[in-house]
Amino acid sequence: MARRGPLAGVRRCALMACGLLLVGAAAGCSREAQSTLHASGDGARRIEGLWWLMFWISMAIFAEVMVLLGWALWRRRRAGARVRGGDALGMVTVLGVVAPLVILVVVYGLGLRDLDALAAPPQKASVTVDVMGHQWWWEIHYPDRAGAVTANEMHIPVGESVLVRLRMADVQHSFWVPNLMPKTDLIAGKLNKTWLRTDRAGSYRAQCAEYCGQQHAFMALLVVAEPRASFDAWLARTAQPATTTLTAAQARGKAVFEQSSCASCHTVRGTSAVGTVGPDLTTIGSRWSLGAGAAPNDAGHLAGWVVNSQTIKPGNAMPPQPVSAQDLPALLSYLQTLK
Amino acid sequence: MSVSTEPAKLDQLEQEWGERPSLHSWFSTVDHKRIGRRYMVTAGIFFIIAGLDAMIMRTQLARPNATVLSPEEYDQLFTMHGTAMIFLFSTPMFFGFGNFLVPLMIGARDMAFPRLNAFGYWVFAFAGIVMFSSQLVGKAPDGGWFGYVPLTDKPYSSGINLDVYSLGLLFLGVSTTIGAINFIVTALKMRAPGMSLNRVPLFVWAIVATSFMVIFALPALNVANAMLFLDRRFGAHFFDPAHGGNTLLWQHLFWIFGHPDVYIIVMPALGIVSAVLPAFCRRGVVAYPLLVLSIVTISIISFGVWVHHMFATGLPQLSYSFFSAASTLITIPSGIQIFAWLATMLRGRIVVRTPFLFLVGFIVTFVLGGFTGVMFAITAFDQQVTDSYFVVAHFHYVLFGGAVFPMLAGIYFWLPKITGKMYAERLSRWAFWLIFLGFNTTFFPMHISGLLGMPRRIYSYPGDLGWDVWNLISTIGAYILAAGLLLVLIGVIHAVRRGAPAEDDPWGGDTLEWGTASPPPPYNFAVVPPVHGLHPMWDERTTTALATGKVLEGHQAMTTSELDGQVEGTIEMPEESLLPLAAALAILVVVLGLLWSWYWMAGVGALFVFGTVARWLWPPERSPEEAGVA
Amino acid sequence: MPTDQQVRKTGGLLFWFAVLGGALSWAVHLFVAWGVDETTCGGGHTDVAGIPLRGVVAAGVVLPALVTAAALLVAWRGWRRASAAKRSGDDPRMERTGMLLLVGLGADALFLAIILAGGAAVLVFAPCQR
Amino acid sequence: MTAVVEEATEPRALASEMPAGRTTGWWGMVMFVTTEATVFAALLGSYFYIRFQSGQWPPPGIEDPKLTKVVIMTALLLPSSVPVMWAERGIRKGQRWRLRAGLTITLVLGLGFLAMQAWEYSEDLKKHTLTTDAYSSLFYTITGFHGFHVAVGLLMVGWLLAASLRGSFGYRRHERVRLTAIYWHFVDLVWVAIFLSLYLSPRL
Repeated sequence: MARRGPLAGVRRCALMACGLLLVGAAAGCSREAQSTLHASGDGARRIEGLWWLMFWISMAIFAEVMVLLGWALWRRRRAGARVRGGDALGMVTVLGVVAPLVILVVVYGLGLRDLDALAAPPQKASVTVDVMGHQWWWEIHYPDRAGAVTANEMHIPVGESVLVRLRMADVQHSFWVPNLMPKTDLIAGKLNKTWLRTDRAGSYRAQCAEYCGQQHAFMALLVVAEPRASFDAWLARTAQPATTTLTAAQARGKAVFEQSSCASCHTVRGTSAVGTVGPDLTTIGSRWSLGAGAAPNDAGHLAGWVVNSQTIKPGNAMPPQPVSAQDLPALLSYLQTLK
Repeated sequence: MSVSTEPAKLDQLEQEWGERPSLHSWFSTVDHKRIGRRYMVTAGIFFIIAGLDAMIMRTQLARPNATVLSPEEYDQLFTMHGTAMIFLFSTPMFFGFGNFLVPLMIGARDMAFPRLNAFGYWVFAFAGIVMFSSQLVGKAPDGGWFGYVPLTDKPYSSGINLDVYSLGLLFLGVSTTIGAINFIVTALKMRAPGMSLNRVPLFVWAIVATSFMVIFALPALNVANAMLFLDRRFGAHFFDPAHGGNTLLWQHLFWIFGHPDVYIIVMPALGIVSAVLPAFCRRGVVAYPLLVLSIVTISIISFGVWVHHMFATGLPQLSYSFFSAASTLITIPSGIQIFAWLATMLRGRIVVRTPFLFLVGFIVTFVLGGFTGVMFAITAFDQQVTDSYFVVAHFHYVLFGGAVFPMLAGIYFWLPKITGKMYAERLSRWAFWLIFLGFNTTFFPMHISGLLGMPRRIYSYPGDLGWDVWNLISTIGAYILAAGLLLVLIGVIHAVRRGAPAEDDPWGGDTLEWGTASPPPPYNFAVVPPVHGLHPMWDERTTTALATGKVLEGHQAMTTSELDGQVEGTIEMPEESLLPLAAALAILVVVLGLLWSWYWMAGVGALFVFGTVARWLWPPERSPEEAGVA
Repeated sequence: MPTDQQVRKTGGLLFWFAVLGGALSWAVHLFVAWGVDETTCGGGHTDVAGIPLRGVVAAGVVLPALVTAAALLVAWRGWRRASAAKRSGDDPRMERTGMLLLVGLGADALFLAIILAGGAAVLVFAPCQR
Repeated sequence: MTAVVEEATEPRALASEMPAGRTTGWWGMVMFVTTEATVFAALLGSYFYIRFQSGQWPPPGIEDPKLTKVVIMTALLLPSSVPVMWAERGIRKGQRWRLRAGLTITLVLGLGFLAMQAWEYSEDLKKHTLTTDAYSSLFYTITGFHGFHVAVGLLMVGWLLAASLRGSFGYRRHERVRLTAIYWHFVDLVWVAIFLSLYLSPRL
C-alpha cells in the first residue's frame, strides 16, 4: 500500500466512484431504491450535487496527500538521502492553511446557499400532512380532508409542494425520505416542519433515523408521489369510512373484529371500533406493508401478525390475539376488504 | 546511560523510591509508572470486551433479517460498545500513556499528586467493573451512547439500565477530572529546569490541552447525568415538556461535553504521532509553533461546534450556521498538523519500522475521516446523512483511524521503555497489514450503505434495499480486523514474556524518557537534566549532565516556574498508601447504594469517603518550631 | 515616565490579550449570537427587549470581530518585536514569548475567520428561519 | 496611557514572568475550583435556557421566591470570607490563635447560612417540591447543590480547626489553610451568581 504510484491512486478512486453509481441505479426499480444518490426530490437533488462536489474535492486532496506520502517513502530509498533542516513554515502554511481556507470558504458558502433553499419550498405548499410519530409506526393525517387518516403511508401530488408537520407521541424520532428531502427530527413539545416536492412519480421508502427503542429498525413508511388525479382519488378513498358490501364470512369477520380486543386499540371508521392506541385500520387492505415495513401485506403475514405479532416485530405494543381457528379466516377476509 | 559517579547515592535513591514487590505494595503503589501500566492493561481489557460486543453486532448484521440477537440484546450491545470504547477504553488508555510518559518526558520524578493518581486509577477500574457487570446480568444501558431523552427518561426506559449509565459516568467523571488536574499541575510546575514553553514536547502539549478540555467539558456531562438521574429516580422535570422542561436541554448539555470529548480522545493520539515521528525521520517535527497553535486552537474551537450534532432538530438555520462555520474552520488546524507531518517525512531520512507503518496508516485513514468530517460540518449535507451509516463510517475513520492507529504505534514504540522487552518485528508487520486491510474493508462500505439510506443503530434490515452486500463486506472486514488486533495482543504478550531485553534507547529518540533505563528506575532521573532545546536527548549538554550532574537526593522532586521552567525548589513526594484505594472503595459504596436505592448505604459510604479523605490529608504532627509559631 | 512595575503589569496583560483575546471574544460571540438567537426564537419572540433580533445578533458578530482584530494587531506587533529581539539577544524568554505570540497570532486570525463566517450567515438567513 | 502601551509592548515587558511561588497544591485547587465553577455555569446555563423559552416565569401557581430570608443568608455567607482571610494572614505571621478564631467565626457563619437555607426549604416545600415542574426542579437542584458545597466547605474548615488545635500549622507550614480559603471564596462567589439569577433577576 505504501509505495503506489500517484496514477494508481486516481484510477482506484474513479473505479470506486463508478461502483457507487452502478449500485445506486441497479437495485429495485418497481420501488425507487432508497438512496441519497438517486434523488428525485428538490431537496435531496440539491444535496446530491453538493455531495459529488465535496467528493471530488476530497479525492483531489487525498491524491495530493498520497503523492506527498508516496514521494517521502520513495525518496528514502535513494542513497545519500540526508536529513534536511529548516522548519518548512512556508509549505505547511500554504498547503495546510491557505489552500484549505479557500476550499472551505467556497464549500461553506455553497452550504449556506443550499441550506437557505431547504428552508421553504419553491412555491407555497398546496397540501398539508400531519405526521405523528409513535413507537415504531407513523400516524398520518390530512387536515385539509376531514377523516383522511392512515398509517405508514403518505401520498403526495407530483409537481406540487407538500408541507409536512411533525409531532411525536412518545420518544424522539426522525422523518427521513432519503430520495426526497434531508431529515427533520420529531421533538417532544415542539412542532417541526419540513416539505416534500418531486417531479417524478414513484414510491419512495422512508425510515425513522433517530434511535427510538427496540423496533427503530422497522419504523418505515412509503411516500407515494402520483399525479394529482390519482392522488385526489386515493385521498377520497382514505377519507371514506369502510362501507363496502360484505359477504357472510366477511360480515362474521367484522363482528369478530368489533367484539374482540381489536376494537379497544384500533379504529375502523364506519364500525363501532374507535380505539386510538394502535393505527387506524380503515384502509389496512391497501397498505404497502404490515408493522411499518416489518412484513409484506399478504394473507399469510396478516394471519401471523394477528395471532402473534411479537414473532414478526418483537417488542411492539400489540399483544398476541387469542382468535379461534374458525374465526381467523373470516377476520382475515374482512380485514382484506378494508381498502 | 545515567550511571552517575556516585553509585552509593543511586542505591540510596533506589532504597527510598523503590517499592518491594508485594501484595500490599501492589494495592498501595503511587509510582506513576506502575499506575500508567495498570491504566493501559485495564483499558486494553475493556477494549477487548467492547471489541467482542462489536464482533457480535457485525455477525448479526452480516445478513438481512438475521436472528443472532434479539433487538433488546442488540441495543445493549451497541450502547455498551460505544460507551465503553469512548469512556472506558480511549481516554483511560491515553491517560495510561500520559501517566507513564509525561513525567519522563518533562524530566520529573513523578506526577504532582501521586496518591491522587492512584485514587484516579482505582475509581476508573471500579467504574469500568460496575458498567461491564451490568452487561453480564442483561441490564446494560440500552439508550445509545448519547442517550437522548425522552427515550432514556422514566416511562420509556423503566429498567435500571439507564441508572447504570448515568451513575457509572458520574463515577468515572471523578477519575477523569482528577487525572486531568494531575496532568495540568505536573506539566506546569514540575518540568526540568530550562524547559520553557517552547521546549515542551508536543506529546505533553497534547496531554495538557486534553486535560484542559476535560476540565471544561466534563461538568456539562455531569450536570446532564445528574439531571437524568433526578428525573428518573425522583421525578424531577428537567426534560419533560409537559411540566415546562425541554428535551433539547439534554442534547445541548450532552454535546457541549460530547464534541470536546471526541477531541479529548483524538488529541493525545495526535500527540503520540508527533512524539513517534521524529525517531523514524531522524529529525524533529517541522513548524513546532504551528503544531502548538493547532493543538491549542483545536482544543478551544472544539467547545463551539457542538450543535452540528443537532442539525436536524429544527433549530433556527442561523444558529446552525455559527456552528457550521466553526466546524468547517476547525479543519485548518488539523490540516496544519497533517502537512507538518508530511513535511517532516519529506525533510527526514525515513527508517521504516512497525510504529512508522502505523503512522502511515494513521495519515491515510485520518485524512479520509477528515474529509467526511468537513462534509458533516456543512449543515445541509449533514441533515441528509446524520444518523445514517455514513456517520458511523466517519467516526470510525477518525476514532479508530485517528486514535487507535497512533495508540498501536505508541504501544510498539514505547514497549521497550515500558516493559524493558523488544517486540518481534515480523509478527507486528503482519498485524499492521491485517489491521489496515481489515479496518478499510469494515468501514469503507459503510459510507456506501449510509448513502443508500441505511440508518444507524438498527438491529436488522429487510433484504430488498441493496444494503446486503455492503454489510456482508463490513462483517468480513471486522473478522480480519479482529485477527489483526489478536496478533497485536499475541505480539505484546510474547514480547513481555519471552522478548529480547531492550536497550535504554533502541530508537535514538529525542525526548527525555530515552535518557532513562528500560524500564526506568523508580526515581526516573538520578540527576534532574537541564534542558537547552526542543530535542534534549539529541543535545549533548543534557546527555552529559544526565551522566555526570549532581544527584537530587531523597524522596524529593524539583518544581520549576510555569512559563520558563526556572528552578523554584524541591517538594517532598508522598509515600505509598492504601488510602486512595479506600477512598475509591467508599465512593463505590455510595454509587452502588444510589444504584440499588439503598440510600442509607449511600449515606454510610459518604461518611467513609469523608473519613478516608480527612485521614489522607491529615497534616503530620509538627513541633511549634518546625511549623513556625510567632 | 510610567514606572517599571506598571509597564511590566501592562506588558503581561497585553501579552495574554494577544494570545487569548481571539478565543475569548469568539466565546462571547457564540454566547451572544447563538444564545440570543435560539432562546428568543424558541420563545417565539422576534425582538429582545425592543431591539430587533437581527440587530442584536449582528452586534454579537461585529463587536467580537473588532476585539479579535485588535488582539490580532497586538499579537502581530508583539511577535515581530519579539522575533527581532530573539535574533539579537540570547534571552531564552524571547523564544518562549515569540512562540506564544505566534500561536496567539494564528489563533486570533482563525477566530476572526470563524466570526466573519458566522457573520456571513447573518446576511443570508432571517434570524428565526427554520 | 500610550506611553505605558508603548513601553509595554517592549519585548522585555511582554516576556515578564508571572510572580513566582505558586505551589502544586495551589494550582490543584485552582483547577478543581475551575471545574466546579463550570458545573455551576452549566446549571445556571440550563436555568436560563429553559427560562427564556418558557412563557411565564416562574410558572403560574408559584410566586417569586421571597427575598427576606435570602438577604439574611447572603449577609451571613458573603462576610464569612473576611474571617477566613483574617485567619490566613494570621497564620502567615504564625499567630495560631488568630487562625483558630477566624476559622471558628467562619464555621458559625456558615452553619447559620445552612440553617437559614433549611428554614427556607421547609417553607418552600409546602408550596412546590422538586417534582412540581421544571422551575422547581431547577430551583432545588441549583440551591441544593450549592448548599452541599457550603456543607463540604464547612467540613474542610472544621477539619482545619481540628488540625490547628492539634498544632500542625505555623508561618512555615500553612498551605492547606490557603487552599481552603480559595475554596471558600469560590463558594461565596457562586452564591452571588445564584442570588442574582434565581432570586433577583425574575423580579427585574
